[in-house]
Amino acid sequence: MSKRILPLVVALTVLVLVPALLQASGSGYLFRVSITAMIFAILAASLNFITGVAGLLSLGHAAFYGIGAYAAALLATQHGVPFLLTIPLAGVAAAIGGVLVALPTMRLVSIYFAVATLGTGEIIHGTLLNWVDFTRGPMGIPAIPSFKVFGLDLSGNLGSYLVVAVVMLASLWVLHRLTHSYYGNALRALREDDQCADSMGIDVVRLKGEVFAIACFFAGVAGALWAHTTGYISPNDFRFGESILVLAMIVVGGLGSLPGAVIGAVLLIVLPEALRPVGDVRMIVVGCVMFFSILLLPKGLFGEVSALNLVRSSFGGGWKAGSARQSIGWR
Amino acid sequence: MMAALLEIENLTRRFGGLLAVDRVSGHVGQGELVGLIGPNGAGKTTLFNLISGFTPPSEGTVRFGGETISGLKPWRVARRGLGRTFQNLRIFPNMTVFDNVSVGAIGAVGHSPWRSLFRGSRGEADAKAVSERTWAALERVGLAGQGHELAANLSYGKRKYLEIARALALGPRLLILDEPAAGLNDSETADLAAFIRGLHAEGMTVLLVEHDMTLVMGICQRVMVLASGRKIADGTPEHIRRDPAVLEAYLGGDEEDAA
Amino acid sequence: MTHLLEIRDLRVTMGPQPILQGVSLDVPAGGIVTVLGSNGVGKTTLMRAISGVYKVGGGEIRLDGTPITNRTTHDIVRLGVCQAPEGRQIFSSMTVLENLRLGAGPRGGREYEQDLERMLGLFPRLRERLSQKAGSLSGGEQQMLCVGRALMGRPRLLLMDEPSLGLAPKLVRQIFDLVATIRETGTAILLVEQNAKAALRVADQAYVMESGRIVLQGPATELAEDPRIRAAYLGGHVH
Amino acid sequence: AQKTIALGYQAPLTGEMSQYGEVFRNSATMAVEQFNKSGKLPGATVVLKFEDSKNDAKEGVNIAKKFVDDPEIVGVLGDFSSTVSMAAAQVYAQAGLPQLSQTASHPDYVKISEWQFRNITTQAYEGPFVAKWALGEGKKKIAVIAIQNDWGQSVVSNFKDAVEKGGGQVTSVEFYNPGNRDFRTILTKVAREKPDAIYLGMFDEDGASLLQQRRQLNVQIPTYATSSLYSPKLITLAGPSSDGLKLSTTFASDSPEPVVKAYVDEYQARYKAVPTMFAAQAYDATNIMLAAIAKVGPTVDRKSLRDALAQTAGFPGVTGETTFDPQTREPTKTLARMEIKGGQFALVK
Amino acid sequence: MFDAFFVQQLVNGFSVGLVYALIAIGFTLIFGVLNVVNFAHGEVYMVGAYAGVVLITAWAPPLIAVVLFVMAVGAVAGFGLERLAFKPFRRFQDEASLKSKAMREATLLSSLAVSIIVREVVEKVFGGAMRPVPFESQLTDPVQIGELSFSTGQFVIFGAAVAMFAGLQFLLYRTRIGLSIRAVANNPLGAKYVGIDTDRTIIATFVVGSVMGAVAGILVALYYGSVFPTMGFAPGVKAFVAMVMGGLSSIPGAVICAIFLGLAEAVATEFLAQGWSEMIAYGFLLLTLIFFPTGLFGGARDRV
Ligand SMILES: Nc1ncnc2c1ncn2[C@@H]1O[C@H](COP(=O)(O)OP(=O)(O)OP(=O)(O)O)[C@@H](O)[C@H]1O
Ligand SMILES: Nc1ncnc2c1ncn2[C@@H]1O[C@H](COP(=O)(O)OP(=O)(O)OP(=O)(O)O)[C@@H](O)[C@H]1O
Ligand SMILES: [Mg+2]
Ligand SMILES: [Mg+2]
Repeated sequence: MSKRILPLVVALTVLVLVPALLQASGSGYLFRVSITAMIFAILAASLNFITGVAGLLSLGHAAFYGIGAYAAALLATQHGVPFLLTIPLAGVAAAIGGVLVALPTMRLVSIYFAVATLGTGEIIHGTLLNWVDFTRGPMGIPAIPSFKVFGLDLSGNLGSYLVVAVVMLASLWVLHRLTHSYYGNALRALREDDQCADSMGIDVVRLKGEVFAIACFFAGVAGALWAHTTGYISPNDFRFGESILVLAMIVVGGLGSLPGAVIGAVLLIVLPEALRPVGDVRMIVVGCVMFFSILLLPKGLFGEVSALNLVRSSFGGGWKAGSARQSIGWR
Repeated sequence: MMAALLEIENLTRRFGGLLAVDRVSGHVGQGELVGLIGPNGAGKTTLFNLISGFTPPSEGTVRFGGETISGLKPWRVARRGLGRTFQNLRIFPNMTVFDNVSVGAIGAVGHSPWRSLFRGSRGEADAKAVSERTWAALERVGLAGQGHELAANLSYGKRKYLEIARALALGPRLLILDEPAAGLNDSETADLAAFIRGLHAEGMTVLLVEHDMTLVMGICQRVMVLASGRKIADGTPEHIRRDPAVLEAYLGGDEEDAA
Repeated sequence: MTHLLEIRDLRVTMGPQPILQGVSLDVPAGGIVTVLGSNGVGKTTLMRAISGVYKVGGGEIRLDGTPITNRTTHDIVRLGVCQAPEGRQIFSSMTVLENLRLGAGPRGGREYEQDLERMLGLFPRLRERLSQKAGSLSGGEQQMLCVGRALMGRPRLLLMDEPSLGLAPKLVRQIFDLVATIRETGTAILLVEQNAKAALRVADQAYVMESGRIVLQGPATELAEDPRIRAAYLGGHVH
Repeated sequence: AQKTIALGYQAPLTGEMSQYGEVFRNSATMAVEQFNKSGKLPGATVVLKFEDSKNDAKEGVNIAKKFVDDPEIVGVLGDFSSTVSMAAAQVYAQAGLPQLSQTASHPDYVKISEWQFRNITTQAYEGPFVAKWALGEGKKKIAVIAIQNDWGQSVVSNFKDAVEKGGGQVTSVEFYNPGNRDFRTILTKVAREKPDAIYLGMFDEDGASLLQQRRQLNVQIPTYATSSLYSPKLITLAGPSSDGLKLSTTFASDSPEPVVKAYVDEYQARYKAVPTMFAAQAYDATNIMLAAIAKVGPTVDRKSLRDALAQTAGFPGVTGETTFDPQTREPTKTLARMEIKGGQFALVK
Repeated sequence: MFDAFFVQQLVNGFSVGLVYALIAIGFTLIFGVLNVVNFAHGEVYMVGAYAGVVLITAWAPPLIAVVLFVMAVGAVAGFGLERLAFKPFRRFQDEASLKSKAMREATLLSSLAVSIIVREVVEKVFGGAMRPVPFESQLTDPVQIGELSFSTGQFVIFGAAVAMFAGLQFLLYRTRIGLSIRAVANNPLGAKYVGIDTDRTIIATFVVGSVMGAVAGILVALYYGSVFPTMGFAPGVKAFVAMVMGGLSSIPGAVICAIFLGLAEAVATEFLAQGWSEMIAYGFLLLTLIFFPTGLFGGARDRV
C-alpha cells in the first residue's frame, strides 16, 4: 500500500497542487519559471543518467537539447507536424545524435570521454550556427507554434504548464524505472569500475550506447518543449555554458540521484530569478551558493545513497531480502 | 576421466620485450580444483587475464567447454560461464553489497532497458532471476545479512567473500580466483579453504592462484607451476612438493611452509 | 625509558565509529615488535596514526621521548619513522628507480648511491627492472619495491604493514630474513602481519589486537605457545 | 497624488554583454529623469523597471512574463540581442504589450506581431547606403567580414545585393564565430583576393582587434564598416590602426546639432564617458516611448501606447529622425558618412 | 598553394597555437598533480592580464617589472584558488573518496563556481567592456620579414612559451621539487609515506601553474592590445582540449597539440569559413581520441 503513496503524492503535487497555486496567483511569470524549471528537470535527469548513474562525464549535453529543439522547430514550422509528434521525433533525432557520438568514443574513459563530448557539443553547436541553409544559422527559427492539437489550444499558461508537466513526469518515470532497476545497477557498475563490470558479463559497449541513446532522447524531448514553449530558438540557447549549467544542477543536487537532479534543476533555475532583487550582483550570489553547497554537501543536496534508499522503499519491489534457495547455475 | 573444461594451448603474451607468458599449455577438467603457483611476476595474473579476455594473447588459444574463447571480449567470456576475482580487490565501493553481487547476476541474466522499463512477464522474470541469484550467492558466502550495507563499509575479509559472491552470481562453470587468501590470517585462511572445498564439493570447477602453500597443498587436486612465464611443473601436490625445479624456483628449499 | 617508540592510550575515530580505543605499546630501540590481529581490528589504522596520516583523537605517541602525536607525516618521516604501507602505495607511473629515489628523501650523492646498491643487493629482481614503470610490476615485485623504498629512507624505526602480502613463499622467507637483517643495522621494526607464525618467529615482543584494543601482549616466544593465539591465529589446519 | 506609469527595460546587466546593458541603463535613466522633470506629462511620473537578462533567452522569456504580469507596465524596452529580444517578443505578442528594442535588427523581429518596434536602422537600409558610397569611390571588388549572428547575416546579404546591383562584385564573404579574437587568418585569406575594399559587419571590440591586426599584417586595403563601429571605444582600443576607416552612422557625438550636444554633454557629466552609438540608440528608444506616452496622456494603457508608438513620425532624436512605417513598423532614418582621421571621427561631406 | 600567403597563414596559426600553449602549460601542470580540471585557470589568466594592465595604466613600468608583478599576482591567485576551491575537497585519508568520481566533479564545479565569482567581480569592478592596453606598452608593432608579417608580440610569446616550457621540463625532471610534484601527481598517499609535504607540493604546483597562467594572460593581452573579463574562456577551452589531446599529464604533448590546433584552425580557415574551421579543431580532437584513447602522449590504463 504505502509503496504507491509517494508516486501519487508527486503526481498530484505536480499536476494539481502547483498549477492550482500558480493559477490562483495569476502570475504568468511564475508559470513560466515553473515551465523552465521542469524543462531543465528533464535535462538534468537525463544528464544524471549519463554522468551520475553511468559515470560518463558529459560536457556537451546542451548539444542534444539543441538537436531536439531544432528537430521540433523545423518539423513544426516547415512541415506543420503537430507537437504530439514533434516531441517524440525530436527525442529520436537527439538519440540518433547521441548514438553517433557514443559509438566512436566508446573506448574513452574519464576525462578523455568528457573532452570528446565537449568537442562533439561544440561541433553540433557550430553546425547549428553555421549550416545556414538548413538551420537558418544565427537567424534562428521564429514562429514555432505552441501546443495546439485537434483544435484544443494548450498554449495558455496553464495549458503549457500541464503539457510540460505531463511530459516531465513521463520522462522522469522512464528514467526512474531504468535507474532504480537492475539495469541501473549495471550502469552503476560501469561507473564504479568498467573493466570489472566487463568481466562480470556486462556488455559495456552496448550499455554505453544505450545510455547515450536514452539520455539524449530525453534531452531532445526537453529541447522540443523549449522550442514549443518559447516560440523562437537560436543556436545561442545551446551553448557550452548551458551544458555546464545542467552539470552544475546534477552536482549540486547529488550525482547519481534522480530526485537530486530534479531538485538541483529547480534550484538553479529558481535561484537566479529569486535573486533579481539583489540586482547586478546576483550572479556572484549564484556562484557563491553553488560553491558553498558543493563545499558543505559534497555528495549533493540529496545524495545517491539516500535517494536509492528512499526510492526503493517507496517505489520498487524486488529489493527486499528475498529467500531464494533455488539453484543458481553451478549446482 | 573428466572432460577438459578449460584448455590452453601454447598461450603466449609479450609486453614489449618481456615474455610474461611463454607458450603455456594446460587444462582444467570439469569439476577439478586446480592450483596455479609460481614466483612473483611469473605470469599467473597475466594468464588469468588471457583466459578471461582482458588481455588478448600474442599467440595461442584458449578453449572453454570445447569452444575457442581467445579473442573474445571479457563479458562474452563471462557469460559463457567464467567467473573471476581480482588480485587487488575490485569491488564497487559506492554500491551496496546486494547491488555489487547483483552485477554478476545481471551479467548472467542480461541487461535490457526495455525489459526493465516495461516490467512485463519477461521483465518480471528477469528481475526475479537476478534477485534470486543474488540472494543465493550472498547466502552461499554468508553475507545475506549485510545485503543493504555499503560495500565500502565491509571489512577486508568480507570484501573478499563479496568478490567471490559476485563471481558466483554469474553462475559460472569455472571460477578463477586470484590470491583469495592474501591478507587473511591462518584461521581465516582455513575458513576460506573450507569454503572453497565446499564449492568444489558442490561441483564447481575452480582454478586458483595462491601463495599460501597450506591452502594450495591442502585443497588442490592438481597444481600447475609457472616460473618466468613458462610452465615448469604440473601434477599432484605431493609430486609438486618434491619437484626440484619447483623447490628451486618457488618454495626455496625449506619444507616447513609447504607442510 | 629506553623505548624508541612509546604509544599510550591511543584513540582514533574515523567518521562515526571509534576505531582505536586506547592502544598502548612500546618498541625498544633496535627491537622487533609485531602486532597481530584479524582483519579490520585497526592495525593499519594504528600504523597510519603513527605515521601521522590519520588524525589522533586522544593519547600520545612519543619517539625517543619527544611527542610526535599529530605531527605531519613528512615531519615524522624526517625523524626517521618510515613505513612500507598497506596497499603498497608505490608511484605506479614512475620508474622503479624514481620510486627508490623518492624514498631516499633529500639525501643525495654518494650516500644515496650506496644505499641504492645495498637495497638492490637485497632485491636483485628490482635491479633488472630499474627503468620499468612501477605500475607494470607484478604484485610481489611491487611489494619489494615498497619495502625497498622505505629502507631507502634509512629509518630508525621501520613500520611494515603486512609486508608478506601476496608474496611467494620463497620471498616471504626472504622478507622475514630481511627483517632480521634490518634489525642488525640497528633499525627498530614494528611489524603488522597476518602470517603470525613467521612474525612471532622474528619478533622479540608481540601484541594482539582485537576491535581497537590490545588484548594480549608479551614476548613473542611466549605468545607463540599461548593456546589462545594458537587457536585464533595459528590454528589453520586444513586437513 | 502622482500616478506612476512604468516601463520595463530588459537588458544584459551581468555576463558577457553587460557593457551594453550598462549604457542602456544609463541612457534610459537619464531620459526618464529628464522627461519627468520636463512636465510633459502632468499628473503622472514614469518609472523604469530594469531586469537583467544576461543575454540568455531563458531569462529573457521569464522577464517578459514578469513584465506582462505587472499591471503598472505599459511598455517594454529591450532586449539587446535579437535572439533574446525575439524569444521575449513571443510573450509580448501574445499578451499585447508593446516592445521597443533599441538594437534588435533581425529582419523577422518586427514581423512577429504588431506589438514589436525598433528604432535601429536595418541593414536593408544601411547596406545599400555604404555600398553606394564604396562603389562611388571606385571600389568594385569588395570583401566582407561579418560576425556569424543574425545581424551579421543581414549585413552580408543586404550589402552583397546592393553591391551586385550597383555593378560591383563581392569577392569573398567571411563569417566568424562570436568570441573569435584573432582575425589574422581571415585577413590573410581576404588579402590574397586583392579586393579594392573590405567591408566590416561587427561590433566595436571585434572591429578594434581586426583593425589592429590589419595594421600588423600590413594589409592596406581601404576599409568600410557598419554604424556599429561608431564608438569612441573603437579609437581608444585600436588607436592609430583605426585611421582611415570609413563608416556610416546615425549618431555622431561631436555633431553640432543641439539635441545631440545636449545629450552628449549631460551624459558625459553624469557618467564620465562619451556615449556610444548603443547608448544613443537606447536614449532615443526611451524617448520615443516617452513621447508616445505623453501623446496619450496619463491614462495610457498598453493598447493606446502601441497605437501611439505606431504613429511615431519624424521623431527628432540624437540618432537622427525616426519614423515608423505604418505597415511594417520599420524605422527609417538618415545616415551620415564618417571617416576616422587622426584619431577622430570626422564627418564626410 | 604554397605561396607567401599560405606561409603567412602558418605563421598566424602558429601564433594562435602558441597562445593556447601558454595557457595549456599551466593547465596541464595543475591537472597532472590533482587529476582534476581547474576550470578557474582561464580566470587566473584573465586576472593576470588585468593586474598587468592596471599597473601599466597607472605607472607604465618596463615590461620586466610588469611581468614580475603579474607573476606575484598569479602566485597569490594560485594560492587562493587552491585553498578555496580544492583544499576543502581533498581528504587524502581515505582512498575511496580520492578515487571517487563525485570528488572529481565536485572540484570541477567548485573551481567553476570560483571562476564565475571571479569573473563577475572583475566585471563589476572594471566593467564588462574591453579595456585597451596603453599603446606605448602594446606588443602590436608590425615587423616585416620579407613577405611575411609578424608582430613584436609574436616573438615575445614565442620566447615566453619556449622559456616556460624548458623551465618546467627542467623543474619537473631535474629538480627535487619536480620529482615531488610528479610523485604527488601519481599517488598522493604514497607521497606522504616517503616524507613529501603533499600540501606544500600541491600549493607549489598551483602557484607555479598559476604564475604561468597569469604571465600568459598579460603577454597575450599586450599582444592583442586589450583585456576583457571573458578573455580566458575561449582560449581556456582550447587549452583544455590541447591538454587532453596531448595525454593529460604530458606537457610536451599539450604544447605540441596546442600548436597543432592553432595551425589546423588557420589552415582550415584558408578553405572554409572561420566558423567551420573552429570545428576542424574539435574534429581533430575526436580523431585523435578515437585512435589514441588516452591522448597522443598519454600512458595506457593501469593494468588489471
Ligand atoms: N600491462 C603490462 N605491461 C608491462 N608488463 C606487464 C604488464 N602486465 C604484466 N607485466 C609483467 O609481466 C610479468 C608477469 O606479471 P603477473 O602479474 O602475471 O605476475 P604474477 O605471476 O601474477 O605475480 P604475483 O604473484 O606477484 O601477482 C611481470 O614481470 C610484470 O611486470
Ligand atoms: N578512513 C576510514 N573511514 C572509515 N572507516 C575506516 C577508515 N579506515 C578504516 N576504517 C575502518 O576501521 C576498521 C579498522 O581498519 P584497519 O584497516 O585499521 O584494519 P586492519 O586491522 O588493518 O585490517 P586488515 O588486516 O584487513 O588490514 C575497519 O572496520 C575499517 O572499515
Ligand atoms: Mg598476480
Ligand atoms: Mg590492514
